[in-house]
Amino acid sequence: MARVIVDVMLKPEILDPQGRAVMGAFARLGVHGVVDVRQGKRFEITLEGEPTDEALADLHRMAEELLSNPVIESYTLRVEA
Amino acid sequence: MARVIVDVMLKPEILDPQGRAVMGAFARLGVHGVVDVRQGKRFEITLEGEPTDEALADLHRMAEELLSNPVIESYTLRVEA
Amino acid sequence: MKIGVVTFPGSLDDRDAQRAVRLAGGEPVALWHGDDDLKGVDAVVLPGGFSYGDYLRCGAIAKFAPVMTTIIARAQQGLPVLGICNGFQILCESHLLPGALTRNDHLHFVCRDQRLRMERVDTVWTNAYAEGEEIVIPLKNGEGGYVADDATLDRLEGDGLVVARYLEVNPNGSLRDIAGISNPSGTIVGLMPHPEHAVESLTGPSTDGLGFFVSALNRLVNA
Amino acid sequence: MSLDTVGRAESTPEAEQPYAELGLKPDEYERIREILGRRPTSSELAMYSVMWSEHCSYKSSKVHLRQFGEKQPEGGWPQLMVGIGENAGVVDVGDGWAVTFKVESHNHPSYIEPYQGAATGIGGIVRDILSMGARPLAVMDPLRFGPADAPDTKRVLPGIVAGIGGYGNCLGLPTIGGEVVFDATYAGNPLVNALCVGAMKHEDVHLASAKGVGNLVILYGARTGGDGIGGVSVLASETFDADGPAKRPSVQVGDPFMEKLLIECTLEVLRAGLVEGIQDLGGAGISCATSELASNGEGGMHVRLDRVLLRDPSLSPEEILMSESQERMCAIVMPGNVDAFMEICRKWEVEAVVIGEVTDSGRLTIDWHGERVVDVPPRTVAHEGPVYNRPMQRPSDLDALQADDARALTRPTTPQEIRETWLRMTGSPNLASKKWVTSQYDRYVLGNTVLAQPEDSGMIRIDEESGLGVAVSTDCNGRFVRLDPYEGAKLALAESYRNVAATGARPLAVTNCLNFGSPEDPEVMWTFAEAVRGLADGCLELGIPVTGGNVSFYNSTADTAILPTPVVGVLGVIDDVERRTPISWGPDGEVIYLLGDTAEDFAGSEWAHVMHSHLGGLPPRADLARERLLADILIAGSRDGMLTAAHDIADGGVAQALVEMALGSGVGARVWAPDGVDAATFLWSESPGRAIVAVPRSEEMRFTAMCAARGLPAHRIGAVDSGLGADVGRPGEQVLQFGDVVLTLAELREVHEATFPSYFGPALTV
Ligand SMILES: Nc1ncnc2c1ncn2[C@@H]1O[C@H](COP(=O)(O)OP(=O)(O)O)[C@@H](O)[C@H]1O
Ligand SMILES: [Mg+2]
Repeated sequence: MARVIVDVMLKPEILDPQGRAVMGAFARLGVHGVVDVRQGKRFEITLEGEPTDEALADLHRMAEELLSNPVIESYTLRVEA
Repeated sequence: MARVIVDVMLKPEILDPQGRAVMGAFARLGVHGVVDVRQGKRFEITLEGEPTDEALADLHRMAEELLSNPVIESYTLRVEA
Repeated sequence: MKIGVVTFPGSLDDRDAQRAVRLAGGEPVALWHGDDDLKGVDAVVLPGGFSYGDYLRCGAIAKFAPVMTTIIARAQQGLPVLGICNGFQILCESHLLPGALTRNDHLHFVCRDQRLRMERVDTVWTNAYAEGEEIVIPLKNGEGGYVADDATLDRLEGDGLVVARYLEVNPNGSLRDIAGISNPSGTIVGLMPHPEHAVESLTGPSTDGLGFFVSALNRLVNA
Repeated sequence: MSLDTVGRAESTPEAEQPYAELGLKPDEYERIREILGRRPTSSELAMYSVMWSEHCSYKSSKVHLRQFGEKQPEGGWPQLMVGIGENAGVVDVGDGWAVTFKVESHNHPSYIEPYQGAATGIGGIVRDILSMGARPLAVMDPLRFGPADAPDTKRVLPGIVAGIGGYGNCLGLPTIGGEVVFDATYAGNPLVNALCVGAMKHEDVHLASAKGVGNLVILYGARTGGDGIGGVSVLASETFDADGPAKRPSVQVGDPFMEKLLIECTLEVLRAGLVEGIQDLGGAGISCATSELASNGEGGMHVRLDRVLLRDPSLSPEEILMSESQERMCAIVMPGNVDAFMEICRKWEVEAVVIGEVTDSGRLTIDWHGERVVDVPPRTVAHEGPVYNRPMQRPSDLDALQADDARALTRPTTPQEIRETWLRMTGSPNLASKKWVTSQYDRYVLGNTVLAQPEDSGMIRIDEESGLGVAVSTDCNGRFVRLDPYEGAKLALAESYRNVAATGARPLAVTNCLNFGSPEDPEVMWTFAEAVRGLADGCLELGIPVTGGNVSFYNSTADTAILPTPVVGVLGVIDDVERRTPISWGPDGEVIYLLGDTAEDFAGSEWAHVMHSHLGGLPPRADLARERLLADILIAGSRDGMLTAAHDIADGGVAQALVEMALGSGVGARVWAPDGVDAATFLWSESPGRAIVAVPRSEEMRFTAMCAARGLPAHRIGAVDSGLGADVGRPGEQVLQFGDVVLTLAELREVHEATFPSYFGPALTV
């Protein structure tokens, strides 16, 4: 059993209304010194067996085509220790 | 400038329709050997200065009260190296 | 009888809630999220919409608005509060009601005329209905799936705090088909469907929604 | 690279400039040099290139669109308050109320990023309506897609629908209608048109002009980022090659929450009388807003571009000028009113900043940190762009196409054939239930929706006291336009007009979105010109003006142009929305009348398309005098309470209209064909100028007498009958019976509603 984490974030140049809303709330709640907030998605994927190269290649494909929208998002994939 | 990451995931006992939908898509797209997928939120918070104890205390409070809903979600917070 | 309707940034059904109060014979009073003064209202409606865009979590940010600080305090002392859709989400986020509302199980926003069974009819907001009465009012939400742990659900059922249940279809995956709940004293009610959109036969599927507002006025008059 | 100032441009006349990359032709670049008497600075080049793009300058369509203004009755249009040229036209609907509406395209962005493309399409048209001073009240979404079973349609359609819903729902505007049409020619080039309608009191109408020397220019709303830079000229002026999604320019992301704040904030500053002129920022962003405002006003403006609030501080002046960041507006405010204006912005948590002031210099000058980067005559940017009289040629295949007569196609005759055809048509993608789409849209918000999909028109109440309301419909059968663009455009207009009248509203005004292929293709250009001519003539005949619209060219993939698709929106007014006529008949006993004449009109019909994959022949002629008569009857019938239901007949003919009326009410009916009309023609011909009405028996005499007196053919073709099931051996069931053909409403509903989920996955459509 291995655990793979895929993080999907909007590309930096793309507007992130969600992050902006959180920033606004921080300010109203008296939390200062925060210069930026970005909100993205986190996927925790549990594999049956070991994270073989094929398995990871598959997941990279999924991260690229399904979990993220390459037009506006970028992803990172890592096997959790 | 420090970067703080807050991950928010649904508690294991709470149904995660999005994760389930991803699982389903995996199967249809011929990706096998995946036993579970959970989808959560990832927040990338950029601080002006150093992650002082007060700053982190503030963010823990935010993660607890704002970024997550303790009724259904749990969070982890870490300062990015 | 004055019923306040709160407008948060991103509230959408606030005018509709005011109209419903008026048609029920009450006096709607506009309350502003940034103002902690309740202007002497006898009850409060938290209307539907997408407060603060609902980007983070529905109702998550609205609960911190100045007006909510007052409403939470007063509600705990018995001020009647009806939360509709986003308002229900705010009530849960504020812990005035148990549980939470999550993404619809089918992952789509859904707008439909929804049949409900009224189950608790002794609350401030539902006393105009008969127990077991079936009504049809609009439902429109993307995150309307009611969830809570089994203990909480059992307590809600056991204490008869379930106000309304979905009939025919469960439109969002709500546990035990729960469409609305109340606090034990029946002053606070949260409801996912929209009674304020069923107050005129011209613009709604029925006028079944009027009862929620009439109920409050009845209770307030007789109080 | 160091700042390209006006001084620098003068001192380095021969510097190479990337005008071609920016979409400018050599002669256009030369003309800019002539206008300025020097080479443009890079900022000026950015402005001209984006403002002279097809999308912003209408350089290929202008010469044709003129007809909309020229073809008007003696003394002009009585109902028209603001005509073409503003962000949207405005018509007088009585009681001191004015209504504005407009349809616009967001086709190419929606192909590249379906969700955001469609979402920002809604955002853009809503700001156009808002900028007239109106409160936006409802939206509609005419959509076109490739085949329902094409993989790319599966990618594009759900995203576009989610985007429209995601933005419109969060913005708090009901979606009250639209279209979903599939055709192979839209594969790789879907059409996403968005319509918004808004209302205001006469005195609240505002225009986009910078009046009053010394008045200040305020930019407010979202911050400016690198969104869709050059999006207008690049996205809207280039064709996709097969590997479409491969080339991906920066996509604009919409923030409906910000737009909602922008609406409330804008209406509050307008109603407080703090605004002299106002303009939305759409395509071409600040370039468009500043040059149009200046050109429409005193003629001059000075802007300090470094004052613009940025999301991305690294943006250059050129990028800031071209940025298409969403949810921004520009207002002209008297100096004395600025504090009050800012106060209201603060209340709504909307950022605002003074970026310049109105001058009478006749120039638009823009400084960047004290250095002059733009110094141009604003008219040359905004209104005196290039105008092309493009070569036109009648499509070489048109004669062959028109000769291929659809009347020759084999028609179903036996009860079995008719039954099978009926079921197959009912479930075909273009006729199937659109609930999968529309159940994702909020149709209740604002509490004034009187009619919404699947009715003939969307109808909203604009005055709660008097019940005054408006109805809007959009339509276009692109196959008709392909077969005969002049008649086809008239037919689109006629259908939309008929749909409005069917609800009891009196048609008043027209908007349109002309979706075509490349204007550089003479055959496309000829088709476009014919369609515009037909539309302009049709509007004159019907007595309703075109108040605004939009042109979208370059809708083609490498090998195919889309069906020419001039989407026509008609707006009508109804004195009391209580009088509206729905499409659902019932409860029981009414008689069913077919109004109008039925001919063997199969050319371009849905029947020919579905059953024979055939496109050919001559489409029916649009008899607009007949359409007017039919409309009069439908409106009178509604006003005098003679009708319980009315339904326009178009795609799928009488058969489809009957199915929709029956399914809407859940009550069956017995129907028969008028004398001398064969079954297939009766059921599936698409002759225009027709409607089906349900008349209570108590009103039958009065209604038929009215039709006879006015000379409108009215054929008694059936009766609503909830008890029919028993007679035909289906006790307890509601059925449609046509001779020996018996269809239960249950089986019709099943095929009608199963189609979309089968292609696009389960959704809560029940
Ligand atoms: N097909 C058309 N029919 C009528 N008016 C049109 C059409 N296309 C564009 N227009 C008008 O031309 C003017 C400029 O259009 P456009 O630049 O798209 O306005 P905006 O930038 O405000 O959306 C508007 O008044 C618009 O209504
Ligand atoms: Mg505009």
